[in-house]
Amino acid sequence: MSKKSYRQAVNEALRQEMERDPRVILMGEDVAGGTGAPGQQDAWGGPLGVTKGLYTQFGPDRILDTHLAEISFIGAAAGAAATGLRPVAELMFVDFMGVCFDQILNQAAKFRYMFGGKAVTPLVIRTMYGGGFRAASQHSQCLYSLFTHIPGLKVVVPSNAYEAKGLLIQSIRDDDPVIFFEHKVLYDEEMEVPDEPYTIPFGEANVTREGEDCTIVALGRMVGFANQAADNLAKQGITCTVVDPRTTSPLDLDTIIETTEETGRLVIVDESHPRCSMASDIASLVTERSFSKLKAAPRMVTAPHAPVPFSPALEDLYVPSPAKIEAAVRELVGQPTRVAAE
Amino acid sequence: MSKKSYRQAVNEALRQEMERDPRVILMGEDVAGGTGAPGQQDAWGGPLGVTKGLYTQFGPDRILDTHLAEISFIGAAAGAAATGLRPVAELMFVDFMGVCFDQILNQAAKFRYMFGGKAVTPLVIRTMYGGGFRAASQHSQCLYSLFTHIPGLKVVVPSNAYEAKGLLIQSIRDDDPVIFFEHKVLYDEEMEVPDEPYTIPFGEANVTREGEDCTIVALGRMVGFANQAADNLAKQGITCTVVDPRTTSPLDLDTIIETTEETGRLVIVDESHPRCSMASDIASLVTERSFSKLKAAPRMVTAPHAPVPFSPALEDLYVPSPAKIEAAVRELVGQPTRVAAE
Amino acid sequence: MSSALQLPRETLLAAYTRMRTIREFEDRVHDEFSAGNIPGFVHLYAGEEASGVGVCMHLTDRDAIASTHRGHGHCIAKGCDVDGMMKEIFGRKDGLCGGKGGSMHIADLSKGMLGANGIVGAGGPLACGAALTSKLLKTGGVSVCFYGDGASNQGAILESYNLAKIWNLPVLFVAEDNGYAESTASSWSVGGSQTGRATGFGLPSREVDGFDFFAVYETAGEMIDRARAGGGPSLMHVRLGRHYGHFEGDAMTYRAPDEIANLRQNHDPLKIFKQRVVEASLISPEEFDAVDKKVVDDIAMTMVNAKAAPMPTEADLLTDVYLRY
Amino acid sequence: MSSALQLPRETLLAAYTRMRTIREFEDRVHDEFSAGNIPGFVHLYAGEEASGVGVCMHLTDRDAIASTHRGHGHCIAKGCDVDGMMKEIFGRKDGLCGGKGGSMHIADLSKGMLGANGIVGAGGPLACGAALTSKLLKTGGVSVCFYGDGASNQGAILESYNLAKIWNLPVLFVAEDNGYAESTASSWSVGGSQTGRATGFGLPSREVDGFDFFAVYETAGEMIDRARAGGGPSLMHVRLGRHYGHFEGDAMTYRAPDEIANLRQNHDPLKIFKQRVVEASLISPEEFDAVDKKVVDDIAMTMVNAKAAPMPTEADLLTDVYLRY
Ligand SMILES: Cc1ncc(C[n+]2csc(CCOP(=O)(O)OP(=O)(O)O)c2C)c(N)n1
Ligand SMILES: Cc1ncc(C[n+]2csc(CCOP(=O)(O)OP(=O)(O)O)c2C)c(N)n1
Ligand SMILES: [Mg+2]
Ligand SMILES: [Mg+2]
Repeated sequence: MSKKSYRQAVNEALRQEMERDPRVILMGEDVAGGTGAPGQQDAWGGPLGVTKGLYTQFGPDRILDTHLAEISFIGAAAGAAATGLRPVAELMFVDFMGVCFDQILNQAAKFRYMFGGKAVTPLVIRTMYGGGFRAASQHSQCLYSLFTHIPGLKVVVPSNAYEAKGLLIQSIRDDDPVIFFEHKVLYDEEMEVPDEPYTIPFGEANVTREGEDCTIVALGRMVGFANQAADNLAKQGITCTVVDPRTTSPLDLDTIIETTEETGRLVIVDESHPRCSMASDIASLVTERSFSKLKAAPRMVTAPHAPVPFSPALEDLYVPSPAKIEAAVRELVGQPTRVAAE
Repeated sequence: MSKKSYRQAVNEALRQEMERDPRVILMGEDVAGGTGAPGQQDAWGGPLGVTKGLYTQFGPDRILDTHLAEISFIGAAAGAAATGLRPVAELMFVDFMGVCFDQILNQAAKFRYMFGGKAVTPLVIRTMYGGGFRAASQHSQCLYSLFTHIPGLKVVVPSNAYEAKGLLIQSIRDDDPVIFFEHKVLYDEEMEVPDEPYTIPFGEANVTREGEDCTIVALGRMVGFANQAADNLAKQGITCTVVDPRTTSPLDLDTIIETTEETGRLVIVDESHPRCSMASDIASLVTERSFSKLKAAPRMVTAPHAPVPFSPALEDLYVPSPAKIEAAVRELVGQPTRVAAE
Repeated sequence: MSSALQLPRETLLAAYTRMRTIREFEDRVHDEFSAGNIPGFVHLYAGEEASGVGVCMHLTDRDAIASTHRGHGHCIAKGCDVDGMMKEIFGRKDGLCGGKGGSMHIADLSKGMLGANGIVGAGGPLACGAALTSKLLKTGGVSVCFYGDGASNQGAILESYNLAKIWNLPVLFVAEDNGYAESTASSWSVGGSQTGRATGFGLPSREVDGFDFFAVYETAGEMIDRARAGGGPSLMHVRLGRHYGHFEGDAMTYRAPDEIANLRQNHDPLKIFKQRVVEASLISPEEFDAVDKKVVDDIAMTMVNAKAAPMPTEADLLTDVYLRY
Repeated sequence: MSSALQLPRETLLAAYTRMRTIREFEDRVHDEFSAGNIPGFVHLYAGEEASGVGVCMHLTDRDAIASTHRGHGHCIAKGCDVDGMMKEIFGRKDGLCGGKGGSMHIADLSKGMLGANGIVGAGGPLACGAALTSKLLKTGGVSVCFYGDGASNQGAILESYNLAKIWNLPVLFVAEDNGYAESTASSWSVGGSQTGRATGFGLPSREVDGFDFFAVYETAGEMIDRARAGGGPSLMHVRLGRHYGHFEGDAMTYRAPDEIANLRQNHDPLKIFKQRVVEASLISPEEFDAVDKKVVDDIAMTMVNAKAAPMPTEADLLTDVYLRY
């Protein structure tokens, strides 16, 4: 056990799995960095340094810098996965999915079904998502809802360093295609993380707070915000259960249902756009199963139906905040906040 | 007024708008057909003959066969729209979105916001969707939920020939990017359609049946199924209101809310996969606004979380049917169907 | 042609049998589709047999191929079970893909057949991936990417040229140019040339006569050998022609009036093969007739079996989405 | 170089002023970023000025350019308002995009600037689209697609070569090869060659020295003239170098130790321009100094204005998503 950042946790998961299984390889743009260049090799480790050092340890046969062309290298990862390797491909920002989505949507995700169960595609796509980095409309999206919609994919959204390590190791060992979402704003956040490898199973939510008045389900970076909100509310006498689903596909609906039925109230915090989102997904599924146990309609706290703005002044209003979560809970339990003091 | 198929209605909408506005052009793979070939020109009109005849009338400057490369021609349509043309681009099957999604997701949809309101992008992307054609996993998807998630796009899902003509004319006249979904199984369905041009506004749902026991919201081809189910149920004394939202973005939530509050019950019929779908979207939005007026939780009738199978024996079980809609309504109103006789 | 004489008799017979099997398979599927017995989109390979077979004669199960929507010929050439294929096309439970894939998704990974593909161009990256596996796991395998003239304009294919080049992957790109992408002529839609593009990306390339099995066989052999020896990717531009429409149901008004008759009469790869080999006195016309007859009988039986086979049931609908969920 | 002598003095001064403006703009943005005053991803064009300016000197507002993540230089070269740009980079309400776009999305459609772009390669199709508009509406306009060596491997760019070719669109593809895509060397990542690829797609092409304004200017001029006259697309491979990292914050350990010093000393397009023009006695050193001084003052003022400008507010958050919804 030692203090590790989310970045280090991801790096360590990759390293340990590569040590364990020689079929695990890593590929992506500048995941090593410096290929063909006159200076240092292993020069980047990705734009935010997450994979730095792996090239030095594992060399060019296992840490593969690619050309800047996602269709072909993401598709090659799918093809390699279907033929015996266990590739971890880095789609730098999930916003770039539009460039190579076919290889995920129609190839990797569907091999197994289309081929009558004969394909095994142990592919992991690691990708950065989320707002707060002042990276503007094309480098700040969440988009996990789009992947969650697609049968055949598993979707993982780790909320902190501990979760990231365990879930990434699980993703690499999993035999189905997995999209692994890393929140770029979390990379520097540190916490105690075991040094040895461990896995966190898919489809098992984590309850981070227990309370009686309201259940808050939050995803990724929003889990920390939900915890903050819950802690604040607790001081005001409102106690919340906070649930981190960890994976959106599969989704641990049972835990969400159970905790929601206990409190009778549900707030869902989803950093993405509201329409056809994880927020609406969870709200509808819970309502379908727990209607009679609900004291009020599930509330959805999401980003608005607008692209992510660049200006910090706007982005801070755009991304859901602990204050907004708090306000939603207070309203739900019947203690409306006065003027939202953002 | 005369009897027209859905195919003819789409063709007529295109023809009339091209006659009205010289900036409207059509582009896509084989939308004319025969380009460069030794035989007949205007040989195809798309794989299902929808645009046939337009080339003969408007010629090669306005009906443009493209190469088989969607990134570039869908992107070119976006670029042309931003600079003064009003292109209607055909993305043959919506399943191919994965190949060119970036030009929609990050370019056309975001120009206006990213550029601070200075871009106008009157682009229409026509595309075929849906099951029932025995076209298997890569030619049968719905995927409108993915587009509905994206701010900046408008999404149109016409349910019959009349709707198709009016909504397509509206789409072409609209100044925002529009994704227009044509259900391939509906092309041969005929009904009375006005000969003159007309528009159907976006965001205004159509109520196709009025009843007292349950509201059914259905999309695209599912509207016909919902009507059938409603008619059948009416014979058994259960009356339903059927709502066709016509557009999923914008969504006429008011009409859905209003009719749902009248009946107190809601069934949503969405041909797509269930997760992060239009079904979950509508269910969650209605619950949020009408919780206290609901007699039961909204029920979602969707395809399963699986790719679309090829075998007719499986596909018929896969796509939502009038019988399944009926069963859902009966259960909701408290008259469970015995063994579902599919 | 000298190469015809150099191949062992059994190889010649095997090649002919595969080509003949493809032809008969496709002709019968055509009949059944026309009779309304096969649903969906079906794209036939008849007329293009020399390409798939000329290439795949160099491959074994450790080698992989990525195919297209027009995949039946590649499947047969790569050794997929013909009975299982026909059942798949009829959507039967014991089809090669359990009836879930159909004509456009026939695959058999155990044979190195990575799948027909409904997405034009998608096979390029997949072939690179399989080649990466061969390279890193040192299996000695080579990957072949079959794709059409239309596909040759897709980003997926063009990017794959470069990826294969800079990663020095054992890939052979086979551009099967049948003159059309649906109804659009390749003479119009393909700027520059296939071989010129290959050169632009640093790939050796050659254009070959796709009606001539031996031309395909020879060039593919050289290129596959080079790839297997670590010499990297190359590209073969095969000119050929399809006997049927783009898909079944295509009226083909975009083709010249005499085009198909001419193809069938003067450019039939099977006829040309037979003629060459008979002229070289390597195999007698009677032996060919015997193959023909056997293939006809086999495919007839295949058809009977396929039609009699059971459909999948509700129990099959939701299996195979994941290994575990 | 003879062409230097052929250009009118005002043109030379205008070109230099634009290049100098870009350099000063980027150097100051670099300082401000380093001081923590600018958030987000910022990619600087310093060192590459001769390309953007050498091309855009041939263009007017009816012509369109598609730019990249490294877009400041293209924007200035195409005539975007420099004050508005700086405010945009600072996320201010009266930035060119209302603060919603930032460095990677500066656009001004009224100037034919189709936008910087955060998606590498995405400009190719957009440039084709703008060219289609010019062609069909007969505006006489030409489109230029600027993109990097990394982008030259993207499907979006490669497909665009073909679309421009077969539709005979007035497009100039300008491959700005600064040797790196992030930290990856173009000598490794680009199989074949830019000009060879162009040939493969049937496009005329030429490689030019991107440190030499006159070389860029001349070649671009020919290619733009050809496009304008209906002669179709071509490709210019410009070799150049960036003075800063891939983005601000890049430690650049992948570069050779003396690389940037050498670039700045021996391959600075501004120095080279000045030297040529002074040697030809067309413009005096004092005149250049005056330009330099004015630009420094102007950008300083721009910076003051940007920092003083108001931020957008909640009222701006949800506007501009649609025209009407
Ligand atoms: C990405 C994508 N775009 C369009 C299609 C529709 N489509 C299927 S086959 C085809 C033509 C293919 O032409 P070519 O590559 O020459 O192969 P051929 O059919 O001639 O064998 C088209 C346009 C598709 N399946 N996938
Ligand atoms: C589709 C896509 N993939 C990856 C990136 C991340 N990225 C931004 S710039 C860049 C390198 C671009 O290199 P090049 O095209 O040579 O342009 P340069 O930065 O050298 O000007 C990369 C990989 C991106 N923005 N878009
Ligand atoms: Mg073809
Ligand atoms: Mg570069």
